[in-house]
Amino acid sequence: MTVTETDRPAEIGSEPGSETGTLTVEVWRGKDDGRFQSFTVPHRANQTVLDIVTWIQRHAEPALAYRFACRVGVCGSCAMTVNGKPRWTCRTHVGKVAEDGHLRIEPLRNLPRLKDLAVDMTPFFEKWQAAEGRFHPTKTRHDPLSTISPSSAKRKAADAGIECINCGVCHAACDVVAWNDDYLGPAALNRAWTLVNDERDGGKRTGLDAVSRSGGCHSCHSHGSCVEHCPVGLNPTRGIAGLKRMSLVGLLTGDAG
Amino acid sequence: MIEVRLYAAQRLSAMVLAPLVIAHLILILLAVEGGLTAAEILDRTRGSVGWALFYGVFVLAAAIHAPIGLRNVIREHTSWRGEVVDKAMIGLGILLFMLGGRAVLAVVVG
Amino acid sequence: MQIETHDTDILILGAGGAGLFAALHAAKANPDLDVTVASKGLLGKSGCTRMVQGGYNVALNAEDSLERHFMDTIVGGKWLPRQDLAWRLVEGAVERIHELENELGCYFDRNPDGSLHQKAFAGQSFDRTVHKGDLTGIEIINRLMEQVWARHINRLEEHRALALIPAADGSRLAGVLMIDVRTGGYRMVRAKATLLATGGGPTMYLYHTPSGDKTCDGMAMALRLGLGLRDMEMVQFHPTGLLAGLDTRMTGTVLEEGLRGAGGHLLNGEGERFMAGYDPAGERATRDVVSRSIYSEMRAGRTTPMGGVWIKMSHLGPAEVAKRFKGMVTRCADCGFDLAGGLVEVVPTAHYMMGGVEFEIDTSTAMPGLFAAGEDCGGVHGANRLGGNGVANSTVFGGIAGDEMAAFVAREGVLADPDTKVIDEAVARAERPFALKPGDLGALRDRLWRDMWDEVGILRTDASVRRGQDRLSEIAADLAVTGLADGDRAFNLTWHDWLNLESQILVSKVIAQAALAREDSRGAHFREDFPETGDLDATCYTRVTLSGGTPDLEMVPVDFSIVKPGQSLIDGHVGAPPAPGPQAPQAAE
Amino acid sequence: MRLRPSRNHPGFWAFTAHRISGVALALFLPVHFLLLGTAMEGAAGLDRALALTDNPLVKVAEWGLVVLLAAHLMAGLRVLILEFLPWRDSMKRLIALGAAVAAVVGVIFLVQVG
Ligand SMILES: Cc1cc2nc3c(=O)[nH]c(=O)nc-3n(C[C@H](O)[C@H](O)[C@H](O)COP(=O)(O)OP(=O)(O)OC[C@H]3O[C@@H](n4cnc5c(N)ncnc54)[C@H](O)[C@@H]3O)c2cc1C
Ligand code: HEM
Ligand code: SF4
Ligand code: F3S
Ligand code: FES
Repeated sequence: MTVTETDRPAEIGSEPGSETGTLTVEVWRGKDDGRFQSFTVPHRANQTVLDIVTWIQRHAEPALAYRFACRVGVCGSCAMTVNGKPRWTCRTHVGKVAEDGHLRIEPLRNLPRLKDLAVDMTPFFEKWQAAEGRFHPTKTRHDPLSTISPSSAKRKAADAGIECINCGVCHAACDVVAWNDDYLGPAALNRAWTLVNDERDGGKRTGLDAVSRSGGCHSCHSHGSCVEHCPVGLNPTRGIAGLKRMSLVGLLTGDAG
Repeated sequence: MIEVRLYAAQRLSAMVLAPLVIAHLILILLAVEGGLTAAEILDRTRGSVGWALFYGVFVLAAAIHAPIGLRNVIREHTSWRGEVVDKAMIGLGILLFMLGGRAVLAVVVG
Repeated sequence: MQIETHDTDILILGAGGAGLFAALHAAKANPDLDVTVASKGLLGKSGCTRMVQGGYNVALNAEDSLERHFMDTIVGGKWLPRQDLAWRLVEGAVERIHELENELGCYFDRNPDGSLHQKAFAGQSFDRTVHKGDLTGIEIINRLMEQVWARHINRLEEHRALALIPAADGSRLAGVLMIDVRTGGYRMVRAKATLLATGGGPTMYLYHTPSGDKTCDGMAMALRLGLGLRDMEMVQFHPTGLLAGLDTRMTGTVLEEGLRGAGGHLLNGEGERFMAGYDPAGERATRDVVSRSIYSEMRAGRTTPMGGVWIKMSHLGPAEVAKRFKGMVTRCADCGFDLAGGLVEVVPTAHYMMGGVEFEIDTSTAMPGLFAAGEDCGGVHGANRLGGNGVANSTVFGGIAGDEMAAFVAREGVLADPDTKVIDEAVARAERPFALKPGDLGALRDRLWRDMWDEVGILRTDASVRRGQDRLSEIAADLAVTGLADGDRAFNLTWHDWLNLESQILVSKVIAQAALAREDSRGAHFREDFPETGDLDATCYTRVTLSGGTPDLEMVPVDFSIVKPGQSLIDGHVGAPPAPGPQAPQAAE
Repeated sequence: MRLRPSRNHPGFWAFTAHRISGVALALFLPVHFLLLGTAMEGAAGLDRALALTDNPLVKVAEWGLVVLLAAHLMAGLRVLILEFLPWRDSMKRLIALGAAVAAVVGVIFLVQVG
């Protein structure tokens, strides 16, 4: 270490960040019977939509309700509807979504609203469970770990769908979720698909039954809005198609039904 | 599981319909030239076992395929749910099959 | 004030790796128990376990050993760890990984032969880090969350613990007073056993990595209850946090170490590579060295426009960088930066608190009925935490806590009458801002962030820490007269910001006090006026308790219960500190 | 009404076309069968029914049905391919292809009829 100064350090990080005009931001306030409230927010080069919402809470409307945690796109807490599309806001650069300097921010669709921009995600996770979205062990901690080739087709299929951050964006984008209360939705079915491809899982039969009930995989009409909007690039459509195929095979071979 | 069965029936009927519809479309495009006459149609179909089979299968597949499709549409866009829809759709299937069967008989047998 | 009440057998505060493991273990140990998990955010979606990138340290390979993992932990922790805890960690990690894979369904990455892949991570003598790509935390926490949802475990999501409430007779913990964030109402939950697992989090620094819900509430509550915190001067800084500018949430979040490992360059504001001037290993020097070097450049004024340094990857070929570091490149692109082809501004960023509540190997604390696990606790890592030992710590001790609490409830579990005086005080504290004249909370937070960063940060001196202490007192005084504009308590984040600041200021004071007392440099703690590490054999740890509102400090000798400095449990070089010089590319965290 | 932005992508267009055409076809089908059924009464009966198609309005409707049938077919094939063949990322091209085929069928029909 060569530095020995003990003076009060120079002011660090005081650069204000380049400001490039303002944005007009309409934000949903209240619950179902709410209204839009309009704010003028300084526009800076590196802002994300979450930064805009945070600015409003810190500088204009202290009681504004919204949710976030990780700030980097791994927790899936911060999803909102931005100019009509569901998005993760912490990773959505304003420049990508603002239309003529205008943003309209609403809570996520297809989930009960709590207040302002926060929704209740309970139904989302209940459906995750209803799709048997959990591992069914066949071994215990005292058994050796399973040997699984990383290049097997099943492992690859499971890998392709596993990095879901359960943000609910696909759930909000899917119109079948809106039309059919029973529909489990793309995220839950996507999880079920990773499980039927998990060679270690002991719940394949229950899993396949769970997604074959009314509101299961057969309710999906391949709109593809889930794939279109999933922020981490997962493809629930593909997994759901796989489940449909598997259920059919099950029916034809008399395995299920 | 009813949903799997309906799904299977719908997709299988669609697979049957696909080539038939392609043939049907080609036929339409060739036949409509300068307008349709009954004689043209009936000349082709009367007494033909092949066309009887073609249209017979077509009708059967459509009578299975369309009601299952409509069931989804009704359940998703109306507040009509449950057994009523199912019964209505079975009714529709039977109706389609009977009307279609009569049409096939008409053009094949006369 | 209306307070809803609720009784449960086991109450768990925090829904990260520690909290969720505890819940599953308790429910398994005795399925009849009523288990409740309360967390400030959503279950499994809040906290840092979710954010784990690098992975999970565990000695699985036949050529690796518990002894080796243990020695790496002790040496890395500069002989400050409590050795029995460190041993329990490395031992428990083996069982926990089997549990995660076999019982909970984590699907970690594998070698071509089908066995678990273990990668290299800085400061370790063996490649032992189990991972799932570079999003290991998502895999761990999602699987835990699914299992918790599947069981009859009560969820109090978006419930903020406000105070640990002792029994009226002071004999034990009675329960926890919380705020239901969604309604803004108070809830008193009585429990026979309570786990503190709120995950610490050095978010009082200008630049920091943890999730926004972590504000040292657990440590603050423990202090107020009278418990001791140890090793609080040990705050780990990650060298490369993203610098995205004023009012950006993404500022401070981690750009992975693999970037430097792969050959990335750090440039100061004048465009010069500077690391070689500080350490022969250059950009590949250890975390603490790189953090201090960057900070020195910044302090000398050789900064980028926003006040950091540049990281440059383009010389490795933009296409190659974009392929190899896809996640990082898209993350930067999302806030407008070109990591693959351009320059990105970075700063060191506060990452992890090695210190925390003093706890025992069975996770019990000095207060009967209160248990603690995870990042809230101190003693496992000593002066430095190895990358990959953090999530091992929270899952190993979280699980132990679940087992131990179930046993405790069976043995001596009773619902005690809470001390209403403490409840009243806590409510009064939380209500205070509504009675005050509205003020600029943001300005206070900025002052806290900056003063901790400048005075009690990466480089410390006696004078700077004292200045920091003065400023902390001023900030605390100013907060005490700063009110809130809005009386609406439901989902009022600004109210919680106020409460967060209160916790952060209190814990900051403890950090400052401990930093002042430790007159040597080791691990994460660097004193410019005491740049050498003191006599290892006489190693003491700091213990801070709260008496009458001001922190009280004690230096407690470390008990070298397993190995003494200079000794090793293993033969050869592995017991020695990592040699200086170029290191293998460091894995991401 | 403005198209909801989250629906503005080829997959949803394909679905919409598929659904509208499916319902229209299902409604038309009984009519079609009834019409053909008139052949029971001999060619004259069918001719009488076919005479309806001289009506320009009916002509337009007829044209529409043929296009819908082609569109439904193509959209249906998309679904079948998506569900039963290995996944391909060229699905959007398939949608465009389907739309093109339906359009071509429509044009041919117009030319032929005209
Ligand atoms: C970006 C990043 C990367 C990391 N990478 C690694 C890695 O690769 N390997 C590794 O080993 N470690 C890593 N760590 C460290 C590791 O994530 C943590 O040490 C560990 O996950 C902490 O677990 P925990 O259960 O103690 O706390 P957390 O997982 O942080 O959970 C804390 C919980 O407490 C809740 N809470 C907070 N305050 C309150 C309150 N007042 N009332 C109620 N609930 C409250 C939170 O909402 C949350 O649910 C990383 C950390 C970060 C930030
Ligand atoms: C006489 C011909 C046909 C009629 C009357 C008809 C009718 C319908 C109806 C009403 C639906 C429901 C629409 C919806 O769910 O959106 C439907 C769906 C469907 N049709 Fe057809 N159809 C016909 C021909 C075909 C053909 C030839 C194919 C094959 C390629 C096909 C494939 C499908 C498929 C796959 C669906 C399911 C869509 C889904 O659920 O996502 N149909 N059909
Ligand atoms: S599938 Fe994608 S969009 Fe859906 S919840 Fe998971 S991460 Fe979010
Ligand atoms: S958007 Fe919905 S309809 Fe199916 S393909 Fe995705 S789940
Ligand atoms: S805040 Fe975690 S995903 Fe956006």
